[in-house]
Amino acid sequence: MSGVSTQTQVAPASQGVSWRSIAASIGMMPLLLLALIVLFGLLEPRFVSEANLFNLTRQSTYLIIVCVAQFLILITGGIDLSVGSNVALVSVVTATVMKYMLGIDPEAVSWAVTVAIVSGVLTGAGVGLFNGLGVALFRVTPFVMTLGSLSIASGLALYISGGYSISGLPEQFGNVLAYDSVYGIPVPILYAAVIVVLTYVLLSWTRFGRYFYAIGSNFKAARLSGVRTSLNQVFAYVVAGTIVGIGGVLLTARTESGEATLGGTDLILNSIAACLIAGVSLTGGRGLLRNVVMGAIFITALSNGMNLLRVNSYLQTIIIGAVLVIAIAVDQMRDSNRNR
Amino acid sequence: MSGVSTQTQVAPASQGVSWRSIAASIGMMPLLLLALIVLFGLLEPRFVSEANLFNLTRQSTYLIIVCVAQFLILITGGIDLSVGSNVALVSVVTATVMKYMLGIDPEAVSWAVTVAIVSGVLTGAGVGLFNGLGVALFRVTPFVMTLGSLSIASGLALYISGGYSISGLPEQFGNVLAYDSVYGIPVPILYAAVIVVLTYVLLSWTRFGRYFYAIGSNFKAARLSGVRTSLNQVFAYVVAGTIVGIGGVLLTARTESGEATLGGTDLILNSIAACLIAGVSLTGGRGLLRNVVMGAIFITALSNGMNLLRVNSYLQTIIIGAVLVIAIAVDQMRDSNRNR
Amino acid sequence: ADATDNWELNVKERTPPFSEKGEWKDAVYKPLPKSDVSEKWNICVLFPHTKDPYYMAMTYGAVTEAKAKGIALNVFAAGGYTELPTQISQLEDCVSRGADGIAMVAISATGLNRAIARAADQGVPTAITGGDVTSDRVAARAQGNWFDAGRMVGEYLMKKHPKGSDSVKVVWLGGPEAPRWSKDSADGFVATLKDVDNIEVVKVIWGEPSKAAQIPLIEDALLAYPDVDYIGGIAPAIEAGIQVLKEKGKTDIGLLSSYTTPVVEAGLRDGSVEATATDYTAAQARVAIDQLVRLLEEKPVAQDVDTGFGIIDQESVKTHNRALSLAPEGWEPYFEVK
Amino acid sequence: MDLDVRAGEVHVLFGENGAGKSTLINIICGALPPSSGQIFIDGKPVTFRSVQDARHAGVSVVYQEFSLAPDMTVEENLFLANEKRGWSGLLQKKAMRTTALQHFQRLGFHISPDALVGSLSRAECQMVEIAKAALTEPRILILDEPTASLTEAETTQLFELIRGLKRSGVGVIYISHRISEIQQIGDRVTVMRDGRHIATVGASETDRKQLVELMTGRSFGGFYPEIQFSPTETLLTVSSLSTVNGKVRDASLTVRRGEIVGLAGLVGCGKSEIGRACFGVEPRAGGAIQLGDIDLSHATPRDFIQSGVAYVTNDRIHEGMLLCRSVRENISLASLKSPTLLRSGMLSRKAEKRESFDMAKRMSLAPLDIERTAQGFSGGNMQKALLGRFLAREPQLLILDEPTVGIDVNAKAEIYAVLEQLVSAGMAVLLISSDLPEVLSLSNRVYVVREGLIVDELTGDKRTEENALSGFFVKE
Ligand SMILES: Nc1ncnc2c1ncn2[C@@H]1O[C@H](COP(=O)(O)OP(=O)(O)OP(=O)(O)O)[C@@H](O)[C@H]1O
Ligand SMILES: Nc1ncnc2c1ncn2[C@@H]1O[C@H](COP(=O)(O)OP(=O)(O)OP(=O)(O)O)[C@@H](O)[C@H]1O
Ligand SMILES: [Mg+2]
Ligand SMILES: [Mg+2]
Repeated sequence: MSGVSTQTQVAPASQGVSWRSIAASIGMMPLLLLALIVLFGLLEPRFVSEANLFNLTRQSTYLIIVCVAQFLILITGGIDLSVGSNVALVSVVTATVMKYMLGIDPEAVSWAVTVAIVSGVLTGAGVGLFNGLGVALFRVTPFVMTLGSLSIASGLALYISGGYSISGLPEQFGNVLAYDSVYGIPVPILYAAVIVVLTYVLLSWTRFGRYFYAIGSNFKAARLSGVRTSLNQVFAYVVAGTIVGIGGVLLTARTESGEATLGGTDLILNSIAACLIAGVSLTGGRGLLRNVVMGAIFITALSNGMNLLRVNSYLQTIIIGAVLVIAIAVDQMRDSNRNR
Repeated sequence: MSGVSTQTQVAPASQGVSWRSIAASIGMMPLLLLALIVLFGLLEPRFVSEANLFNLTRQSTYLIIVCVAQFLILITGGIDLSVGSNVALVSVVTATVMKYMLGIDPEAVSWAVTVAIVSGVLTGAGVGLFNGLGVALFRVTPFVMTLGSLSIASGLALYISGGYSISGLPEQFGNVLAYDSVYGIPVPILYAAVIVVLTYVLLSWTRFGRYFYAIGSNFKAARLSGVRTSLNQVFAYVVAGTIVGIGGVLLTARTESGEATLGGTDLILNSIAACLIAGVSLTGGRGLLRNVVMGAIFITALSNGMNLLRVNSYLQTIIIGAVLVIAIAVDQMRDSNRNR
Repeated sequence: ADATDNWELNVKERTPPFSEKGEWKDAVYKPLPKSDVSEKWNICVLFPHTKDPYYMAMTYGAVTEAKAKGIALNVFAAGGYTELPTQISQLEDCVSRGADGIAMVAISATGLNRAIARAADQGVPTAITGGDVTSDRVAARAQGNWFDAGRMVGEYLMKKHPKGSDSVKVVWLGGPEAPRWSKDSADGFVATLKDVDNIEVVKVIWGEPSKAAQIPLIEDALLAYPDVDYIGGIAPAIEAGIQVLKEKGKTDIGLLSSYTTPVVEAGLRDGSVEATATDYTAAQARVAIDQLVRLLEEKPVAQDVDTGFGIIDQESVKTHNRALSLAPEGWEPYFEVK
Repeated sequence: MDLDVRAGEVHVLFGENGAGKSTLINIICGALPPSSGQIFIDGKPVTFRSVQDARHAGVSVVYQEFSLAPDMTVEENLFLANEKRGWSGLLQKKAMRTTALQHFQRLGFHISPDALVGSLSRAECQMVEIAKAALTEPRILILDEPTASLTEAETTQLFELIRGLKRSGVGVIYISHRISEIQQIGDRVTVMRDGRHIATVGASETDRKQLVELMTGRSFGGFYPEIQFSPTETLLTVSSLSTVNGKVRDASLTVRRGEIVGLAGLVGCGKSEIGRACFGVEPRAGGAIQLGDIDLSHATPRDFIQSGVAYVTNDRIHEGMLLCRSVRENISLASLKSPTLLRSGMLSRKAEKRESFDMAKRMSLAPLDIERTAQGFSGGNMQKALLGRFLAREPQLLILDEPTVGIDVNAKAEIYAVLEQLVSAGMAVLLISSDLPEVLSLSNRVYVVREGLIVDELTGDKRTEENALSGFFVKE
């Protein structure tokens, strides 16, 4: 099955820990990331410079956040193609609301920023709710449902923004959500960390996480066991939508403008690719959050490193595709060897 | 859960055919297409004008061709995200080879065109082979495999073309493959028809079709029944790649230039959406070719009709998304009602 | 009719039109007054997409000109630079629907030739306002050469750093690698500075033309080329550059844009952008519509017009006619004039 | 449909495949809504809108198709939708672990709470499913074919558990196709047919024959056919076979034409693996497999099929049927290359229709509609269709792994009849079954398997349950 059989923990009583099982339980992702860092570090010392690691972590935060949302949906056996346009819609809504509030009272900056952030996050949650209702109540397959809302949300974003980037947002907004640092750590990393930790708690320490996994692993079984599948599916989509909403707001702060082009196809494909490379199963029920975070860092680091190495952009495209395929192929082979 | 409940036990001899089972076996697609045509016809009489129907059929040919390829892959339980960049690569290769051949001998136009077409189709088949080997031998999930080759093929297309569109292809090429008419029927429609018919024969009148459906329906069962699953998977991907290759060559003839940007995300998403709206299952094993063809026409007609009605492009995006979701949701509800 | 109806634009006109050997002469383009328009012509406008301020400016130019002339007009978007087949179809749809003329920014230089020829066969003239279409059946042209966008930015640099002065380094963020306009402007920039000893173009970096995609590219470029003095390129990259430089507190790097957007223009005003080229986006579209109407009315027409590029710097931004390049602030886009 | 269950009784539901037993269960436990009618608990009418409602009322179920998530651990499954939570809403993992260990100990199941359910055998899954249902201390426990994949030892243990629950006043609804079990454990029996209540009788005062008559609505002859074997030459020779996963060690056996050879053993003893290795599915570590004179030691399933071996899996859902395809396609799948169906490279769909229909008729498929999708058929009929698929190839050797799991007496009898017919026509059959009476009665010879070793071969009069059971367990 998957290389990710990380779940084979050692029974609490038995203390015999084998290297093999440790290797199996860690999975491929950390090794892959380590290999990448070592390789790039050797090829280009600047890659491991403080400044670049700083850049890298901040660049990866947005992908991490979106990946966490994607991951939640993948666990339940779904897929979210609408993350990209959700980000765009959130961005446009946040910026529009902020401008509108400032138009009413130019002094009340904090108030305007707060209201705008809340509207943005709620927009994200709303798209999630829409997806969730379609999937859970109307039984539209997640692929189709989120393909539809991809179209709808991006149309709405363009409609609201009229194709313009909505700029002139207050500095404070950009500072608080994107550019300030706390103890030398850029704030977006902190927000991403909070999201990751909360998601970890949700998945590992509350019922909901179990239900998400159960729904993705065997929908019927979950229902027969008394899991309210519809409710939990909707919940998963709303949580994911909210997280995308937060990501969208943070990206808006980063660009300090509302953009209907934010979060293109790349964001969708990268978020899915990062999860898959981290061993998340497309059929649901399987995957580890920490690997997903590493997967997102991996994908960001790959293009960051190639940028530093001054690799041509079309070559970058080819390499990213090849790495994805090879990584998964190797993982599969390792896996089937192990299963022999 | 499809059409299961009709308890009419029709032995092959007995000729008692119920309307209900006919309705069930036809499915939603023809009705949907009919409804669309009637609606647009009423709103805008020019929609059903000869000139527009002519345009519509010709426009839909390319999507039909790509949908047929996508359909083959979906049947086997896969998905092909690389159709778009495959088209781009085919286009660039075809044009490059043609220019190169003409550079050697500017007189031998037919020869150059022929060689170029063959190279283009082979390129498509090659991408298919690459996908097929990854999926069948290295057990990379189709989603990841074709995501990878999406990247690789589009990088290659850019690399070969250097980002420029390759123009100056001989008129003859465009004429024969895109602009001529035979008995008033534009040639691309004929090519598409030939592809559809051959695919129909492949699926319904040869073993391979059975094997594709069997693999998608239950991979293990197919293997245990003696089906060479790997071989047949590779075969399916090669056939699909070849069809995409033909589509790419025809598109190149239509644009009369090699373009690395041909076949963007829209082509991927539309080809999948057309199949899904036609009732093809994402998990494989289920779907009818004729419905897929209608699905492709439906999607083309939807945007053609909205163009005629001069619907704002933002609104078009929203409407397409909404129609997709609603169509599938209604189908699901109808289905579950029937199963009660 | 508001004040913007009486516009004019300094252009170059080629006579005879479209001829390789034609001669480019300076001219002032003035629109045909409404009183000379005898019929409610129906014009189709085709753009690759309508998702960014550039095409908003185009749309603005087209619809305001149509309004000023009292003709009907529809704007269609193909959906992106990858949707050439869609654009061909849209062109065919326009003709079969009975449009009197077509103005377009072509996705491909050659891909639409046949469709344009077929339109011409049916008596539907096509005016090109972008995309360097090679067809000889084009009825009118109103576009700049994107090569000039790069060239003018390059020349701006050469003027600022004349031969013998300190040497400077610059990276160019070219945007998407495949469309003609981004490719050409990068080529123009590189070619202009190729033989200039003291100005070095260290790298052309391609990437998705959105601000969010350009931010990491600039961050990485600043590390890969720590000693750059200028960042040039497409507007989203420059918008991203404003952001990144502000955050890193780097005030010693100049930003040069290859076309104008409202944000870039604001950057010029507040000093964060040094200069931008402009192709008079809105005016181009107005010229194209005007050319079509003149053709349809069989009035004298300048068929082959190079709308040219201009450079706007922090000084000239105060005086330039904004409406030639951009839609006015707060303009609500619409895509149909009835 | 009427059904009443008293506290402290085991009420058996009995009926053919598709009689509606599982459907009834699904209604009682809230998974499906009733169209009409009422459910009473302690005399009070209740309506369950969800499984959760039913569970709160003390109804818990062991489902026929398990309600387990394969990607989760045993413990996570055990507590699914029933997690222990602290005041903060967070999970109390330690407490759950302790409870799980105690619970398994009480039930006598040896399963690690950390194991992934997906890696367990069907039998182990069954145990987890039972443990899960028993965890909540239900007032009404419903068991839908709980022993389908269990053998005697586990079954005995389960019966102990049921008796214990009975004593503490739990009402048990028990569904099984094994008549002997009904008499062992049942207090009353309700017979169902076509979703209707036929009769409720006391278990002790009704015998086998009566039950079957009630169930089928017609009288029934001998249950297991008396097959006359006339074995000829040896067809399959397996010598010192062992598998990579270690489930099979040094197994040697032979199957002759015209006989049924049985493999019997405890759950997880490796008898399935012997069958699978004889079809190239299970990777082989050593030993040789020969079919007649042909060496098939390194062959793939496809090679086996082409040399005339057919393997009918025990997992018809996951490895057998093409659920979303028609029965016609299901039956013809393995024989598409036969000259009757393949004419100059093209399929003859007419011939296919005819052949498939004939085969369906021969297997007495019900309903006899070959254009219906397979998922619309009951388990027994799926099994018949699956058997039909391989018989269509007219194999020399048929390997059957648990061919009668979960199918009713009627269907069983029909399958037995087919087997009898095949053997008399000279086919060799290797029958793997956990249903001990079945293997013993049907087979000419029975190999007893224990921990991957073949420990005994029973022939003739030695084919008794005592002899087999003594082979199952290690002699101290
Ligand atoms: N979703 C469904 N749609 C249509 N028919 C169904 C559905 N589910 C079950 N049936 C039909 O309902 C009938 C009763 O099925 P049920 O599973 O309750 O039988 P059962 O008595 O449990 O049989 P078994 O002994 O095989 O478990 C069968 O004929 C089956 O085909
Ligand atoms: N895919 C698999 N991967 C790993 N282990 C497996 C797999 N399938 C089965 N097993 C293990 O093999 C053992 C034997 O299982 P199986 O049910 O096939 O045995 P069996 O001898 O056929 O018993 P029975 O036929 O009575 O169920 C089980 O303990 C199970 O854990
Ligand atoms: Mg049942
Ligand atoms: Mg078994």
